[in-house]
Amino acid sequence: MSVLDDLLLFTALASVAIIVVRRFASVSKLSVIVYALATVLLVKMSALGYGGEPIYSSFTLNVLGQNLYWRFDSLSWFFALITVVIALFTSVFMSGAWAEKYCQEHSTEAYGLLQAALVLNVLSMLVLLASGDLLSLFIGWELVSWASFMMMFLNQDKVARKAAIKYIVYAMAAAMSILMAIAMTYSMTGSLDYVQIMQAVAHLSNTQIALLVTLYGVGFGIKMGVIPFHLWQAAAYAETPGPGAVFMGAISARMGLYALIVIVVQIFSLTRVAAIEIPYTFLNMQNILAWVGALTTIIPTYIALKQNDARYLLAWHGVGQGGYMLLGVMIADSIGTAGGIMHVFNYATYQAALFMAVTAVMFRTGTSNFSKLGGLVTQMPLTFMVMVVSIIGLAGIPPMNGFVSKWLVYRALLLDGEPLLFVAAVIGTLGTILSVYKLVHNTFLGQLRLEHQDVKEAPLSMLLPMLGLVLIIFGTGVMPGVVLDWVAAAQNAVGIAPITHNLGGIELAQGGLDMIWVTGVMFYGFAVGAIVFYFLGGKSKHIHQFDNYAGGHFLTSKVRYHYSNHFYAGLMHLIGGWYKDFFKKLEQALVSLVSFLSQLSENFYRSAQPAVLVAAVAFIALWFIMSSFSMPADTGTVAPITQGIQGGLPK
Amino acid sequence: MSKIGNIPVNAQAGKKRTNPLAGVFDELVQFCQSRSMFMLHYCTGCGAIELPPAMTSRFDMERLGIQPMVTPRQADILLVTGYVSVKTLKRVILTYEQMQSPKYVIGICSCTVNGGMYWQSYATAKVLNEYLPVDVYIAGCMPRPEAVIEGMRRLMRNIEEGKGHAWKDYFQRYDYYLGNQQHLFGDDWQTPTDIIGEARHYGLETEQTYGEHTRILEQHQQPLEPHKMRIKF
Amino acid sequence: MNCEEINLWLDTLLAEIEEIEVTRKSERRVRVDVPASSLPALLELLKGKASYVHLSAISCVDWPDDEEFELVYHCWSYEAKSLLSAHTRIPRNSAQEFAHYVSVYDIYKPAAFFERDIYEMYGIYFESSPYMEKFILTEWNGPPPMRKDFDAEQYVNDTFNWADYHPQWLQELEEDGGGIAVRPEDIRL
Amino acid sequence: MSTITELLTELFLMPLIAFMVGLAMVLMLRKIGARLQRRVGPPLLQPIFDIVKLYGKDTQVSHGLIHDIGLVMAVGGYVAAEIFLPVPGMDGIADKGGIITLSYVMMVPSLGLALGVGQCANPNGSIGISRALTAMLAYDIPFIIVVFGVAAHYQSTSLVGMIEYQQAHQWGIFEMPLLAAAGLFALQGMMGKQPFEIYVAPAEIATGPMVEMSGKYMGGLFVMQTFQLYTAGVLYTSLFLGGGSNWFEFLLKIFVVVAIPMSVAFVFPRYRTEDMVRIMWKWPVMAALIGIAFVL
Repeated sequence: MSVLDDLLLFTALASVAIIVVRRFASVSKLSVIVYALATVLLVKMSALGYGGEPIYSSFTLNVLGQNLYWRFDSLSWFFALITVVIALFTSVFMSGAWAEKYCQEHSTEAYGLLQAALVLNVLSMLVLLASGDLLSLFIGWELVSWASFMMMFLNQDKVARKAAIKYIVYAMAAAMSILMAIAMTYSMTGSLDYVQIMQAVAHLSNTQIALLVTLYGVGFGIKMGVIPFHLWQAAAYAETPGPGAVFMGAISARMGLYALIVIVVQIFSLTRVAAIEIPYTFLNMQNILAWVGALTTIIPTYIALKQNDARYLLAWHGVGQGGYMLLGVMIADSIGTAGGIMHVFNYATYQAALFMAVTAVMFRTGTSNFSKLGGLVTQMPLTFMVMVVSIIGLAGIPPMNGFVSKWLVYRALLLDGEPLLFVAAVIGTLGTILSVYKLVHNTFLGQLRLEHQDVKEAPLSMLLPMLGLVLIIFGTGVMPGVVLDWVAAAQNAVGIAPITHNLGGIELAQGGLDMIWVTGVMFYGFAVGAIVFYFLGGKSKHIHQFDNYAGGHFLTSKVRYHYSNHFYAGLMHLIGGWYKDFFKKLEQALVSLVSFLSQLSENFYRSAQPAVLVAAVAFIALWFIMSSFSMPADTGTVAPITQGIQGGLPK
Repeated sequence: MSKIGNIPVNAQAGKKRTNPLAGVFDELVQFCQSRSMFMLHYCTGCGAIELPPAMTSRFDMERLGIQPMVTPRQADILLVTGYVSVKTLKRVILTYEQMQSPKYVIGICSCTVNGGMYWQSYATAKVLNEYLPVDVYIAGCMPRPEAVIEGMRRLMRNIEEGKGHAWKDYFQRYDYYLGNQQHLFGDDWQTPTDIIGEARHYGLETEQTYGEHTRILEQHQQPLEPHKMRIKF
Repeated sequence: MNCEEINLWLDTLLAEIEEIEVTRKSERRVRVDVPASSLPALLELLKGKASYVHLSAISCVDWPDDEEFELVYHCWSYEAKSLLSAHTRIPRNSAQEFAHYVSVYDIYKPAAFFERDIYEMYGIYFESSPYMEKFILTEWNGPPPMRKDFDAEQYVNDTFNWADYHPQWLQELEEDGGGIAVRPEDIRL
Repeated sequence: MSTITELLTELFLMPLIAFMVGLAMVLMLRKIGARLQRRVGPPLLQPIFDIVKLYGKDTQVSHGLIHDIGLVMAVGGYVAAEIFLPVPGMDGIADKGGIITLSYVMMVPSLGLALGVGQCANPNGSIGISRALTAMLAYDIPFIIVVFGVAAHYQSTSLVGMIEYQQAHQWGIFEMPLLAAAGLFALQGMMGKQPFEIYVAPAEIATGPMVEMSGKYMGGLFVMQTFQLYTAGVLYTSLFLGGGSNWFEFLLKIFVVVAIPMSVAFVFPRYRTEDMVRIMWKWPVMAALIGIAFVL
């Protein structure tokens, strides 16, 4: 029994236990203990974070002559750590006052189901992360998809249900794509084992690799919500009940990135992918993937800018931040990949904190609509602080951790000489700054509404995990070396030169980064600023919000004196027309096409004689079976297709 | 009847500090205050038309350190440039109270002195310094830019000599000013600025701050306590 | 129809109505004196039949000696290019606080503003006018100030104080027998 | 031991010098404006008078703790940024950050100010901030392309390295004239001067972010302005004019750099927000991209 066995078995047993006791009040405590213990088990594996050998599970399966097995390497450990720690914070967050209110508003059963969904998500993610070959990867993948669907389907709201259904349709498409890719990989290489595929990749043609990368990319990209598959994610995550959104928003979509790293970076290797030239362009496959990442940073971020609901704004940012990770990983040098992988950690911390803060505001005020909020900073100062720290992280401004990973991505793009990608990344960051200010301004700043004058601070059970995350955000911002250790180990595991770093950042001949110094100097600056402010001027008086300049007008609570609607009016005058809903229309067109085809076949079925149809289907099936017997079993079905494509594409 | 020749403000100057360095510092600040005056022109009447020439290339106020500002928060001088109707007076008072001390009021044109050509109008307030502590009046209909600048220089000299304390009078005799305001606007008159609280906060209150008029105010006053930042679970 | 024809037609029309007195002052000015009871009917006629679609203003004159208010409705015709002023007199009702009259808002929509203004300034209450709240004098609680029996000077003297401007140089002048000469009948304070 | 003393001196001196030079730049700005309008302009010590007066105010209003902290961040962020900017004889900690870090540290004061203004509960301020952030989006894109081009050209993100390279070879403005021109254009927007001062718009939104600032709060903004002018001048000088080998040369360069946008500013009216974004995304971006094509 290895530690990995312990972890998986423990989580599985814990899932059963939580499902059994889901109607009792003690389920909250139980879940906190479960995640805490799972964290302890992960800490026991912490050698992995510093370049230890992979840990294998003693449990294996033999299917079709293929050995299915599970193992943890440094990359899996890194992702698993994030998953379990976020789950721990989430479970603490949802254990106290939030649980009471949720049980009152819905039912104890609903709350128990939420806990069950959470633990099943964690379990399925661990199974996915532990997968050692393509088949176990696919099993994990499906488990994750359905667990996510279960979480999303808990909200009985019509919008949420619709979003969940949309998600599962996308997820099915992804699964089909991946399954096809796995089948093709198997037929091309004759194996599902990572190591054997890695050896066989050298013999594959560029076209085969391109096809495989495309299929895997589509499958995993759908989960990540990259362009053009970004439409499902925001609504699905935003509408999930509070803590569910925290967990899903922080980590769920990153499973796609994990799988992509394993397949594209580790197995196919980026140098091989980069060798695939796209005909008639200057681009290669790696550029394409990087550009997908860059566009994913821009488009969803600017969709987020237009949102008028805090949860949707954050969820759209979640999609957008995925682009940085993909972009960073696709740069393929040690700095860029480090930035991309590190961003998974950083993003998870601040996105969880942001969703928690928004959930806390919803908990107290009952809304996350920007038009109905404002001025809450005096009522909920600690939640405000959490949000400010997290948005500084999200916007990538020092000294929070988001800055470090973005700096690494920028630095790699600079050294790589990729001006357009660099500009794309910066445009994404600037859009993020704009929309996070909208978020914090419209919820916490401006005029306090009359009905919110008695709003209290978020309860302690919700505050503590938020504050814990704030500590992590700041701590890993000042000392990024802590995370970079794990990132370097993960890089090593997927076959990329690990980043050379120290506790404060990285040291480079042509301009490095030392966050300890940067933070120190920033706080020195703030100290000087505070001295100038508090000691050089006289004392000031706090005044009521209605004692305010309004061109000589007398302000009352009857008239709102607050700016939150149509926040970036000037910018929208210019770019408003650029939101063409292109992808939405594309999606609608697809939906219409499918419904048209189904209508057609239905009508055909109704008008024709069913007996004839049954006979036809039976004949086709028979012919198919017969013909497959006559061909060699391993490559027969796929090889002609690939050859056909190979013939069609000029080399 | 109020005397105009010498505008009657009963402000006591602040206590001189004994520390010689503090004295030097006070004088430095006073000097700077006299050399840097941000004005807010409340353009109530025709006198406003004399300000653009005073500010632009012909007379150039900026060489005296005087420049226009936009909101009362930033300004030091309130220029009331013409007749003040009762309705406008409310806004002038609101604006004055939103300015930050030390603050000065200059009444330009005869209208602010005694109603001017609107002396017979039922809707025009006559003597501005009954409602606000005026530092300098610049009479004329309308005063030329030279006169405006001369008035400014008078104010500068006053400040430099430590005589510009009219603003303290507003806190110290708030009851008097409030009474005159209530006489015009009715007993339910209230501005959003908490003058009494401010006087208390900065130690500017005297016995004359309170009186029958402030008592009337307190009876119907909307609360002006700021929302305190609090952590309450 | 050109202007002359309209005018001719209007004159003929008006001549046939009893109780009103028509004075054509020029080609473009007509004055009609009309009893208070038939003014709305006249305006209806002017707007509906005689192209006087625009009510430029309603003015009011206070005749305290006659105990009457005179209301003047200025109607403009774009086709005849002519202004018709309909004069009517209503009792002043000094005993009551308000005089009363009917609103012509249902004929001319802009009348609402003029009536509101007149109500405020003269205290004439217009029945069925849509808004009769304070208009400009939102902070005025005294009597309607444009009535001639409102003594503005008295009010000003009662309400406001005056500043005494008697500087040194004036005192010196007066000692020499000079100063500002004011005839006794001009002293109004 | 000597390095620590040296560093402490630099920590103290660099912001102080920045403040003094910035004061002179503010004076220059106002003088240029006055001269262009055929006025005499303010006396020599006017910026100091203003700041002392504002800090010496007897009363001032605060709309809450975040209002105060916002001002602390606004001034403190710039104090920190000055230490990342190498000047003759003093490098501060320029080698620990580099140009990317510097451009993000320079966002901290804006963020602090934005938070502080937000708490004032005045929609004029919020509108001002929304316009200022839009303006930032507008000028940062050409600016960041310029930064990329420069860093790619010198193969370094360290300002110290760039200055050394230029002093050894040739000024950046001669090697990358297009980038330098685009940078100057972006500089105009970065300093918030006409025609790009829509977010202040005194007559329309009552100076936007400054609407509720009184006394020492306004004084803090005046101090921030001095730093802002200095930072812009030094940054441009370091990127394109080879820094300075001695203080005389250095000061001359940064004053010239700041004087150019100032002189342009006073002869222009103001662009609307969307027009500003459009012009910033068109001409300087185009020039910078062509410039990059030459550099790479």
